[in-house]
This record gives sequence, structure tokens and C-alpha cells, in this order.
Amino acid sequence: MSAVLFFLAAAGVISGAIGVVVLRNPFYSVLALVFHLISLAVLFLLLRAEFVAAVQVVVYAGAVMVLYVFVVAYVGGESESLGERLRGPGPVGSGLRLGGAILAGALLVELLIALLGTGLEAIDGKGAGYSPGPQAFGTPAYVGKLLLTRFLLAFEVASFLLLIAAVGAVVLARRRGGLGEEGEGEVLTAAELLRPQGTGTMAEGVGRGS
Amino acid sequence: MPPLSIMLWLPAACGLLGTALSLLGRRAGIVRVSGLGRGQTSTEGAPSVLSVSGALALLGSLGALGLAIGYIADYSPGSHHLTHVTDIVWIAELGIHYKLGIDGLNVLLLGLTALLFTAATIAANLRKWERSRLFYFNFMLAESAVLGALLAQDLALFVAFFDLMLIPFYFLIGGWGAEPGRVRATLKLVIYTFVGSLLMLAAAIATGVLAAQQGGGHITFVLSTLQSLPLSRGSQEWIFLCFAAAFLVKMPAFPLHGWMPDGYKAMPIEVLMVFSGVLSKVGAYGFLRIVLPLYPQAAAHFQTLMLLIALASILYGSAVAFTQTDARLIVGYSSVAQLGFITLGIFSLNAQGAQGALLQMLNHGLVVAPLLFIVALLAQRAGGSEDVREMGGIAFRAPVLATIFLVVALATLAMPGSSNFVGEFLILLGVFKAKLAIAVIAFAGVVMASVYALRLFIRAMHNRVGERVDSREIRLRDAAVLVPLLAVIVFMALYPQLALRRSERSVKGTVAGAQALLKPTGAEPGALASNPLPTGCQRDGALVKCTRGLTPVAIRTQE
Amino acid sequence: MSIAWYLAVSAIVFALGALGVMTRRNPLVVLLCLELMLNGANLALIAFSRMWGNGDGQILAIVVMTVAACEVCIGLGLIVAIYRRHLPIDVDELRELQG
Amino acid sequence: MSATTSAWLVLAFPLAGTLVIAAGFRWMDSLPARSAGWIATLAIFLSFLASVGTLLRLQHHAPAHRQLVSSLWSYASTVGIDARMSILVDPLSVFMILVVSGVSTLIHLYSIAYLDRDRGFARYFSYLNFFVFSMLLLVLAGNFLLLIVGWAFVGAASYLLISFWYRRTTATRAGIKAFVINVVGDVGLVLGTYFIFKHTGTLDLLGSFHAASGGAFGHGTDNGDLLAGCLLLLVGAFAKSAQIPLHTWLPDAMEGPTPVSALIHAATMVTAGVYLIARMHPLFELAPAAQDVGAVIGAATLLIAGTIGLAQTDIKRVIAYSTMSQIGYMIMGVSVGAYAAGLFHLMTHAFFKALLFMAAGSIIGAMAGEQSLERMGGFRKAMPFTYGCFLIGGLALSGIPPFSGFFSKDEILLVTGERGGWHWGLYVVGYIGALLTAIYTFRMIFRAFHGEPVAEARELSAGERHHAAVPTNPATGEEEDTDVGFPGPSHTVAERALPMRVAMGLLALGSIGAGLLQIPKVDFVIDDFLKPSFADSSLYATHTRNGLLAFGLVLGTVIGLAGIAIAYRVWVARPGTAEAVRARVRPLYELLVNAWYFDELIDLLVVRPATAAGRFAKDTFERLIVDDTLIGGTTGLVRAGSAAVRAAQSGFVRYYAALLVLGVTGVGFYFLLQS
Repeated sequence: MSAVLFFLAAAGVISGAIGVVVLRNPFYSVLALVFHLISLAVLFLLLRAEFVAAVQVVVYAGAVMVLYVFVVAYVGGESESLGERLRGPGPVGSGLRLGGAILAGALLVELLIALLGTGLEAIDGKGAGYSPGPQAFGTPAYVGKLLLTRFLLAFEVASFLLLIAAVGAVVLARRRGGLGEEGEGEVLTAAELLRPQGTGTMAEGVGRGS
Repeated sequence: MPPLSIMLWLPAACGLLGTALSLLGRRAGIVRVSGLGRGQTSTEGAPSVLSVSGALALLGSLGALGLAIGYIADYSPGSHHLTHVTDIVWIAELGIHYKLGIDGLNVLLLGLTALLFTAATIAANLRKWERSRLFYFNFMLAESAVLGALLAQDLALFVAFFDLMLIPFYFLIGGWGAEPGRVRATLKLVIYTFVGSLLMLAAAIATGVLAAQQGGGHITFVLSTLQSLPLSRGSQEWIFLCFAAAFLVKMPAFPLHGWMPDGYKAMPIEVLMVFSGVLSKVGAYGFLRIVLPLYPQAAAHFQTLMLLIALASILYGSAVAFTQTDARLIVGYSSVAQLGFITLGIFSLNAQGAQGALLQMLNHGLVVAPLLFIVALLAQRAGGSEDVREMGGIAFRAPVLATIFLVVALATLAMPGSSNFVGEFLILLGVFKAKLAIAVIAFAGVVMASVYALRLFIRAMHNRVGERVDSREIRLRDAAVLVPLLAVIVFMALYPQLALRRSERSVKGTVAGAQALLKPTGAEPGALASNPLPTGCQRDGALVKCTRGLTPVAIRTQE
Repeated sequence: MSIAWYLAVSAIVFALGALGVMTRRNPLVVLLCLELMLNGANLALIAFSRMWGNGDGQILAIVVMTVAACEVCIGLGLIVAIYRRHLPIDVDELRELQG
Repeated sequence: MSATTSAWLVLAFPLAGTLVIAAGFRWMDSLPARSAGWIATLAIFLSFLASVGTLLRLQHHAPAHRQLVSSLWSYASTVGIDARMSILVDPLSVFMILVVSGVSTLIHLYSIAYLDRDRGFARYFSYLNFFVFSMLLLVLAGNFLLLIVGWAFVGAASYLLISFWYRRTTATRAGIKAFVINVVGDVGLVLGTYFIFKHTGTLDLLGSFHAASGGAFGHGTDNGDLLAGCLLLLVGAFAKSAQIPLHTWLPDAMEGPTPVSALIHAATMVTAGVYLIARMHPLFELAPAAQDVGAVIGAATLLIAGTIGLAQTDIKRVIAYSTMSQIGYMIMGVSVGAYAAGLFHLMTHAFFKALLFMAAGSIIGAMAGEQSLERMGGFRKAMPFTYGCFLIGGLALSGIPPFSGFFSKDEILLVTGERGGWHWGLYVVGYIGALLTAIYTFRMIFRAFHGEPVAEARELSAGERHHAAVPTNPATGEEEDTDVGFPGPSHTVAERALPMRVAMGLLALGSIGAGLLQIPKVDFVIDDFLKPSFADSSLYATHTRNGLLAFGLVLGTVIGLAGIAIAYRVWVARPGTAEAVRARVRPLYELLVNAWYFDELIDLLVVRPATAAGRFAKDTFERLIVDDTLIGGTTGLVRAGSAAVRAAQSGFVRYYAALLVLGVTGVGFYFLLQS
């Protein structure tokens, strides 16, 4: 049973990944990634990491991917194909396509040798013993305890990182960035005049000046 | 005597003060003279009002000179060890001390430095500078740096000052140098010297670390301590090469003199006076102060190499000097040759040679500075050109200038009777003992020196009058620069012993280590010289009475 | 299923991600491929933590996700900014760093 | 006042004179005319008196105690060398200072008139005083270092005086030539000093002699270092005394004013070499090989110089070559051990050669600077006094009894003969040289004073003096730059001035009478006086072989007269003969006129190569190696390196990523291989 489930999930994971890499249209790539993530969550479940699997689905496949979809929609999906139509494979493009494949292959082989050929007997086993229960391995309670005890610091740092990243994203994406040349000739509306400058609104975030 | 730090930092302080004051009173010292080029050393007449910064710079250099003279007078030839020591822990973690001290090696060079800087400052005050505040500040900073390099008794401190010397000169050449080729010259000079300095820095650190390993644990850079912790031969050798590179570039020695022609052409004459007079000596001084005591084995091992480099410098410098037509470059290449002699003396690795080298550092500084200033004066009279082909016949209307020039020229070619001769005599005697063949070849340099020095004198002063020459007598304030130097030259000629007896003991100590490693060559004069008077002569007071009524009979009994 | 299988999958995913990073020119897709690589790593982490019956791996995986999220924020912000400047959305075109 | 004190005074006066004149040269002109000259002359005269005083006081000491050393302060005594400001007063040095200061006084006197109207009057006399000071320092020096100092000072002074008329390029060239060759001599001296110091361990003269005789060089005469040292000292002596092959500067030195030639290049400086060998005799006697070299070179010089003298036409050059040849005699003499004879000849030669130069100067003055014998003639009537002086000098030079040259020269040859063995060769050469001497001397006399009076001579006898319209340099013919005074619009000489007559008269007396100081078998003033200095010499002995003595005296007389006769026949009786002979031996004549091509040889061997090397270094090496290779190479290297690194910075993100992966793969691969 679990074996079957594993193969299905693994196939989903790999195919999703392949999809991400090969699909021309970024929009489809995103969707492939979503598929990949969900099947990855299944693998997590098989590994008895319930909480992580949940987080994976909710946060990743949910929020993050939504963000992606937004941006792709905003930026326009066909930019790559457009770039290629303009000038074929880029100057280093063709070279890298081959070289990249070779490198990736080498990397894969290496990783496999490293992971499987290391003579860790344990990896042939099913893993440590497991006894179900409210506090069992991988349950939210288990993870939560760890997070709030041993890994409190990491937890806090991570949260700070998130905060900073959020702010940074806003600063980067907002309209009157320090980087830009002033005034792209758009008219200022009363709303903008009332609103203190530089506080990004969502509308601004997606570049539509109110 | 006051502590050494006062003399060391007095010039820099005065430079700073002068800048500050003249910034406050913006009245003086900001006379803008544009296009001060090489040749036009002085616009007509000195600045109507002496620039504050200039005056203070003069004050500072004079103060340093006074102190230096005081130290020289105060120094007792008998003292074995450092005097007037200032020893403060500077960077405890690295064991770097701020240690200054005077011994026979540096006491006279201090005097030379102070003297030349004073003369050059007077000379600088004779003309108007753009951005004079900055100029004088750099100038005085340079003096402090040189004094520091001479006084430092801590390897790290020495390196620090050695590099500090370069900074003000970088600005002085880059900021006030003569077009064309100012930038190129500055770049060349700085790169050359910095490469040398970096090698030296690495070598110095290595010395400290290795010595620390030797002497169990805590690292130190104090020379006296390092001296007691000899390094292994192998490390000594590469360290030696690094130091040698730094010092040979500074001198400069063939074939590392590439920066010299451009540098000499570009520098304002006042800067050049001290640069050629003092900085080149710091390199040679470094050999005596650091290399020979700390790396005796390497010194002994590379003796022949260094002697050959020195020989090449002598012959090459002289050969180029007597075909050059640019007066400045004649002087420049001549000092390459002279520094070659100094190196020769140092690496004869015996007391005579080193003693002569030290004396010769003094002498060369004393003659090259006035020589350069005279070249500037000649250029004024030859319509701004420093090409000897444009000069000629200047002597007739300027007998005094001609006389001064003659004396300086004869001293430059180490005419017997000048102190330079005593220096060369000792140097070559040392080399004669160490490597006979090299001494014999080196004498060719002596002959060539007479050729290029006299050639310069004749082409400038004698023969027919050049077209653009309008000869006139030296002015009083130019004489104010030259006469003190001339007086010192004459005094040294009459009494070189003044220098010799002060430096003798320290020099012996310096070379002792390396000398011991050489296998003794030939008979040792010192043995016989222990009693300078032959038997049958007795000295009473200044009078030596020799009563040798040897009849032929007596001879026969002796033979 | 033995842990080895999971590890193999993670290796494949990681390699695929790397391949994508190296070959794709659209920064968006490059970001996606980075996600892939992270996920490969995550899978390995989880697998090992299962193997030892120790939660640290899971925690680390969570942290990795967080970091990935941050990275996505910044990356997407950058892309938006680039787009704003009317610059081509193509990593081959953005080469001001060329020496 | 002890002997040494007055010896110090001997040095002090000329130095004081130099400084006073040099310091006051501006006011000298405002002072009554020729004051500088009189001050200078006075200074030298006082120094002469001091020398006499020294002599008298020295005679008070017992002969065994006549070597006094006095030192003022220690000059350079460190690390094993001991050089003090010390003078050595012994009969030898006293003899020298007497000759030097005496002759110098007269020549100063002569110069006052000769340079009367020269713009450089004061400068001239300060130089001249400086020269005398240097010469006295040289002969009084008590240790090697001071000896070298004096040695070089006279060289410098002679340089200054040779190029006294410094607007003449010929003069400056001659000056630098003389100086450089003298520096070569100094180098020889210094190096020789090293070799000797290496063993004796002292720079003090007496000290090192004592050490030498005490066996510092090992007993016996086979010490290589000593031989090398002595040979190098000889180099110094040859350079200073214009001995072959270092003689080429002397003829050119005639560019200087004639009194300078008389003083420096005849009477004093050029004899320094003789003094040196005599002074160093304790060393030379331990190195017989060096002595032989000296003797042979001396003989060669006297012969070659004599032959050249036959062919030259510039009167001063003829006298210069004659000087060379006479010094050849002296060198030969002191090298074979005829110390007293050599120094005796040094003294007499100083008298008559100075006299000859003065007389020549008087003629040159009459010819308004013209020096070529070709254009002279018939001055006998016009300048009887000069003629008389020249004749006396010539007779003394030719060694005609009873003139001074006769005794001194023959004594040298006598001692040479007494050494026997191969020295007989030198003996013969000496007498051949005597013949040549007589011939060229009287060639001068006959051509300048006999025959048809030239225009200048007639004018002179008519009363007014000749002036060239535009003064020109006789050597090159280029117009003189009279700014520095030569020859001046009204250049008054030609024996009219009283000082000149006095000087020449006194010297003439000297040339006649000096020989009486030492007449074989009659008196031995010089011998006895100098004995203490040479007390330790095994060669210093009054001669014994009367037969040889008599033979020598007769032979000398005969040869002298024969020479005169030949000269008379060739240039008076049959004026055409000279051209005939010249036509017959054209190549030989060319050889002689070009002075055996020594100048060309040295130019070819030394000057050209050195200059070429210098030019190569300056133009080629400096540019190619130092600038392009060292500097340019370094710059290029840095450029290339940075270019390589820049190429890697393509700016392609994916490219960087690929590199990253490559790196990771590589590292991983490495570790896999390790495990």
C-alpha cells in the first residue's frame, strides 16, 4: 500500500519538477510546481512528517504559489518566448543548455553515489521505530514543542527574517523606488496627493497608479 | 637632552600648526603662482610676506636641527648601547613597541637629515608655492617620517615610518611636480617603492613570527630582542632578499632604478634635495640597522651577489652619467653610482667597509643636495634649461657660484682631501680585504666619477657662453641655502674623525655577526694596527718623535 | 519503502532544479527552480529525520521553507521592479555586473 | 720654534695667501695694481724663508735624529687605520720644500709681469698659491693618506691652471685630460697603499717603512703583495711625472699660461713621481723588480720623448717633451738607487727648465701668443736678455760643463753604470738621450733666435710691441673670447718688465751655479745632506769607480758638444738639411710629429670604448631593458592578468550558476574519490 502510494507520489514529484524546468510558459511552470509540491507533501506524510506536510501544502502550495501566479500574471507570461523569438538562444544560452544538462547529470550521479553508496545501512531500513500517539513523532504538538524549546532562537530569527523580507519586498516593488528615474509622466490624482508618499498600496504594488 | 619624540614630531607639529595658523590668517601664504615648472625655481624675488606656513616649517626644521646637533655633541663615542631610549608598548598584542634610540649608526644621519631639510626649507621659502600650506605640511611630515625611520628601534615601527615616508613624497611629487611626466613619475615611484615596502612588510612580520617561535611564545619586534633570537638560515635568506629589494629600490640600485630618471625630472628641486640626499640613505641605513644584525648568515651568503649589484650600479651609473646631457640626470645617475659605493662598503662585511659606507652616506647627502640646488641656479641662468648643452661660460660673471660649484663638484668626485675620499678609501679598503677583484674594478668608478663631475662643471661653467645664458652672481638668499652646507662639507673634509669616532663602535657591532661567518681573507690589518706607532717612535701630546738612526749595519742584522 | 528511495527522489529533484537554474532565462522560472532545489533538500532532511526518529530535520525543513518564502518575496519584488524599469525580464540581458 | 713648527708655517703661508686672495678678489682690483700678485709672491717668499728656517733647525739635530714627525689632530683613525694630520720633516722633504718654494717664488714674480693685464689676475694667483700649498703638502706629508691628498691637490691645481683661460675649449679639454690621467695615478697610489697597508697595518710613512724593514713582508724580496704595491705606486708616479704611457696630458697641458708650464709642468709637480720613489725607497728596495720596471720605463721615456722633441714645432711642446725626457732621467736614477743624483738633477732641472720656459714665454709674448717655431726667427738682437737666458738654460740642459745639468745628469748615468749588468743598457740609452737633448735644444735656439728676424722681431727691436689684430687661439685658430682676459688687448711681456728680468736672472744664476753643489771628487753637499733620509738604504753609497767617473764626464761633454754641432749644421750652416732628412724618412717623421700616436692609441683603447658603453647604456639599455622590459613588462603582466579575470566576469547569472554547480560537483567529486 505505502509502496504504491510512494511510487505515485514520487512520480508526481519528479514529473512536476520536470514540468517546471521544461515548460515554456512560466504560468504552466508555476502550476507544475504546485503539483510537485502537493505530491511532495504526500511523501512527507509517508515519512510521518504530518505537520511539515501540512505546512507545505498550506503555506507553500497555497500562499507562495499564489504570489507567483500574481506576479506572472502581472509581468506577463510570454516574456521568455518573446526573448527567444527576438534572438534565438542567447549568446551563452545554447552552450549552457548542453553544459547545464551535463553538469546536472554529473551532479545527480554524484548525489546518488553519495547518498546511496555511503554504506549507511540505516538507509536501507524503514527508519526508527514509530508508535502512534498524541505526542508522536512529527505531530504538530511534537514539532511545536521543539520549536518553542530547543529551536526557539531559530524560530525567532526565521520570523524576523520573514518580517524583513516582507518590508524589503514592499520597498523594492513600490513605485517611487530610489532606483528609478523620476516621473514617468503619469498624472497625480488627488488621492495620491492626500496619501503620504511612498507608502505602497496594493494598487501601487501591481503598478497601476490608482 | 629632551626625549627623542620631541625632535621626531616637532617638524610635523610645526607643519600642522603652520597650516592651521595660515588658515586662520588667510593673509599670507596663499599667493597663487600658476605654472611653477621645473627650471623656474623662483619667481623674481621671494614672497613679499613670508608665508606663515613656510616660516613655521623653517622653525620646525631649525628646531629639529638644533636638537640633532645637541644629540651629536651629547653622544659619547664610548657608549656601547642605545642612548636617549624611549620605549613604550604601542600594540601589546603584537608586541610592537614605540622604541626610539640613538647610537653611532644613526646619530650623524639625524644631523644630516635635519640639516638637509633645513636647507631645503630655506630654499622652498625663496619661492612662492600654490597651496603652500599643503606643501609645507607634507614637507615637514616627510621630515618627521625620515627621522622616525632613523630613530626606530623596533622593526615594525621602522617599517611603519619607512612607508610613512612615501606618503608625503607622493603628494609632493604628484601635486607640485613638473609637467610633463608628473603623473607617470609619481606612479612609477609609488609603485616601485610600495612593492618594495610590501615585501619588506611581509619579511618583517615573518621575522617577528619566526623569532617568536624561536624564543618560545610571545611575539616581539624590538630589534635588540630579535637580534638575540637568530632565525634559521633558510628563512633568513628569503627574508634578506625581501628587505634587500625594498632597500635597493629606495637607493636606487641598478637595475631597480627605473623610477629614478622620471622621478628626478619631475620633482621640485627642494623636494629632490631631501629625496636624493636623505631618503636614499634610509635604504642603506636599513641594511646596517636591520639586515646585517638580524640576518647575518644570509648577508654572508649573498655577499657576492650584493657586491656585484653594487658594482653594476657603480659602473652603470657612472657610464650613463658621463653621457647624459640633462644636468639633473647627471646628478641622479651619479648618485646611483655613489649609492653603489655605499652598498659595496656595507657588503664588504667588515668594519672598514661599513664605517666608510656610513661616512659616505653622510658625505653623499652633503654634496648631492647643494649640487642639485646649484643645478637649479644654473638653470635660472641658462634660460630655464637644465641641459648642459645650453649652458656654458657661466663662471665669468659668477665667480662665487663657480667656486662653490667647484668645491662641491670636487667633493662629489671624492677628491682626496674631501671627506668623501676618506669614505671611499675606507669602503674600498674594506672591499679590498673582502674581494680584491671587485675592489680593483670598482676603482674604475672612481675614475669615471672624475670624468662626469668635471664634465658637468666644465660644460656649465667654462667653454664658450651659451646662446640663452645670461650669467649673474649668486644672490644672497641662494647663498643662504648653500653656504651652511658648504661649511659642513669643508669641516668634514678637515675633520672626518668627528663622524668616524662616533660611529666606530656601533659599526663594529653591526658587522660583527656577519663578519664572523666569513672565512678570514688575507692578513688582518687590525692586528698590526693595534699599535699604530712603530716601535722606536714615542708620542708626546700631538707630537710624534721617531728616532730611527738605522745604519746599513743595523739593516743587515735585521735581514 | 526504505529511506534510500526517498533520498534518490530528493537527489533527482535537486538535480532537476539545478538544471533549470542553469538553463532557463526567465527569472521567474529561475526562482521556481530554486524552489525545486530547496524542496529536494527538504525531502532529504525529512527522510533523514525519519530515519533517526529525530525531529531536528523537520524543524530545519520548516526553517528552510521560511527562508524560501523570504527569497520568493524578494525575488518577486525584484522582478516587479525590473519590470517597472521597462527592463527585459531575461537574466541574460541583466548583465551590468559584467567586468 | 722647532723645525716642525716652521715646517707647518711653510704650509700655512701659501694657504693663507690662497684664502686671502680668493676672499678678497673683488677688492684686489680696487687695490693698487698687481696687489694680488704681490701678496701671493710675498706668501710664497715667506714660505721659502720658513723652509730655510726649517733647514737650519733641522741641521741642529744629530744626523741620526733628522726625521721628525709632527701631527696636529687625528684625521681618520678608526677600525684599524691611523691617519693623522701629520707631517714628516727630514732632509728629503726639506730639500723638496726648498726647491719648490724657491722656484715658486721666482715664478710668482715672473707671473706678476706676464699676466699683468689679464682679467683673471687675482684668480690666477690664488690658484698658483693653492698649487704651491698642495705641492708642499705633498712633500711634507707624514702618512700615506696625506700624501695622496697632496698628490690629488696638485692634480686639481694643475687642472685649474691648465684650463685657466677656460673659454678656450682646447684649454678645458686639456685640463680634464690632465685631471683624469692624474686621477688614474691617484687610484694607483691608493691601491698600492692598500697592498702595503695590508701588511704593515699602518698608514704612517716611517711606521710602514719600519715595519717593512722589520719583516712585515717577510724577509727576502719575493713578496707578491709588496711587488704589486710598489708597481701601483709606480703607476701613480708615472701619471704625475708624465712617464710613458701616462704622459699624454703633459704636452696638452701647455695650454696653460707659460709661467704655469714653468712652475707645474717643469719644475715641481711633474717631479713628484721622483720624490715618491725616493721617499718610498725602503719599500722599493725590497721589491727590486719594481725598481727595474721604473728604471726601464724611465729610460724608455727619456728616449722616446727626446725623439718626439726633435720633430715638434710648438716651442712649448718641445720644452714639454724635453721635460718628460729629463724626468725620465730622474726616474731612472732614483729607480737604480741614485737617489741623491736623481734629486740633484731634479733641482738643477727645476732651475734651467723653469728658465727655458720663462724665456720661451718672453718670446711667445713678443709673438703675441704665437708658439710655432716655424714663424719665429732672429730674436737674438731684439731680445738679448732672453737670448742669454735661453742659451744658459739650453747649455745646462744639454749638459755642457760647467753648467748645472752637466753634473747632475752625468752622476745619474754614472751610478746607473756602476750597477753593472743590464744597467749598462740604460747607461747607453741615457747618453743617446743626451745627444737628442742637445740637438732639439739647440734646434730651438737656432730657429728662434738666429736666422732672419721675423716681422715681430723687427718691430720689437724698433721699439713697439706687436699685437695681433684679433687674438686667436694658436692651437685651433679660433678667435679668442677675451672676456676672461686672454690675451688681452694690450698684453705686455717680452722681457721688458723688471720682475721678469729679476726672475729669469736669478734662475740663470741657479742654472749656472747649482752644479757646484756637488762636483765629483770635490764636494758632496747634496749627498751628505740627504744621507739621513736614506740611512737605511743599501744602495745609497758614494761612488767608487773613478775610471768610469772620468769617462762619463768626458763622454757627456763630447756628446753635448756633438749634439750642438749637429744642430748647428742642420739649422744654421745648411738650412735645407732638415727638409731633406724629413723627406727621406717621412714615416719616421710622421711617427714623431704625432708623438708615436700615443694619444690615438689611448683614445682607441680607453676613451672610445668607455664613451660607447656609456652611450649604449643611456640610449639603448636604459630604454630597452630598464624601461621597456622591467617596467613595461611588469605593467603588461598586470594588464594581462586583469584581462583574464575580467573575461570570467561575463555578467551572465546562469553562467555564474553553472560555475557554482561545477565547483560543487568538482568538490563533491574530490571527496568521493577521497572516501
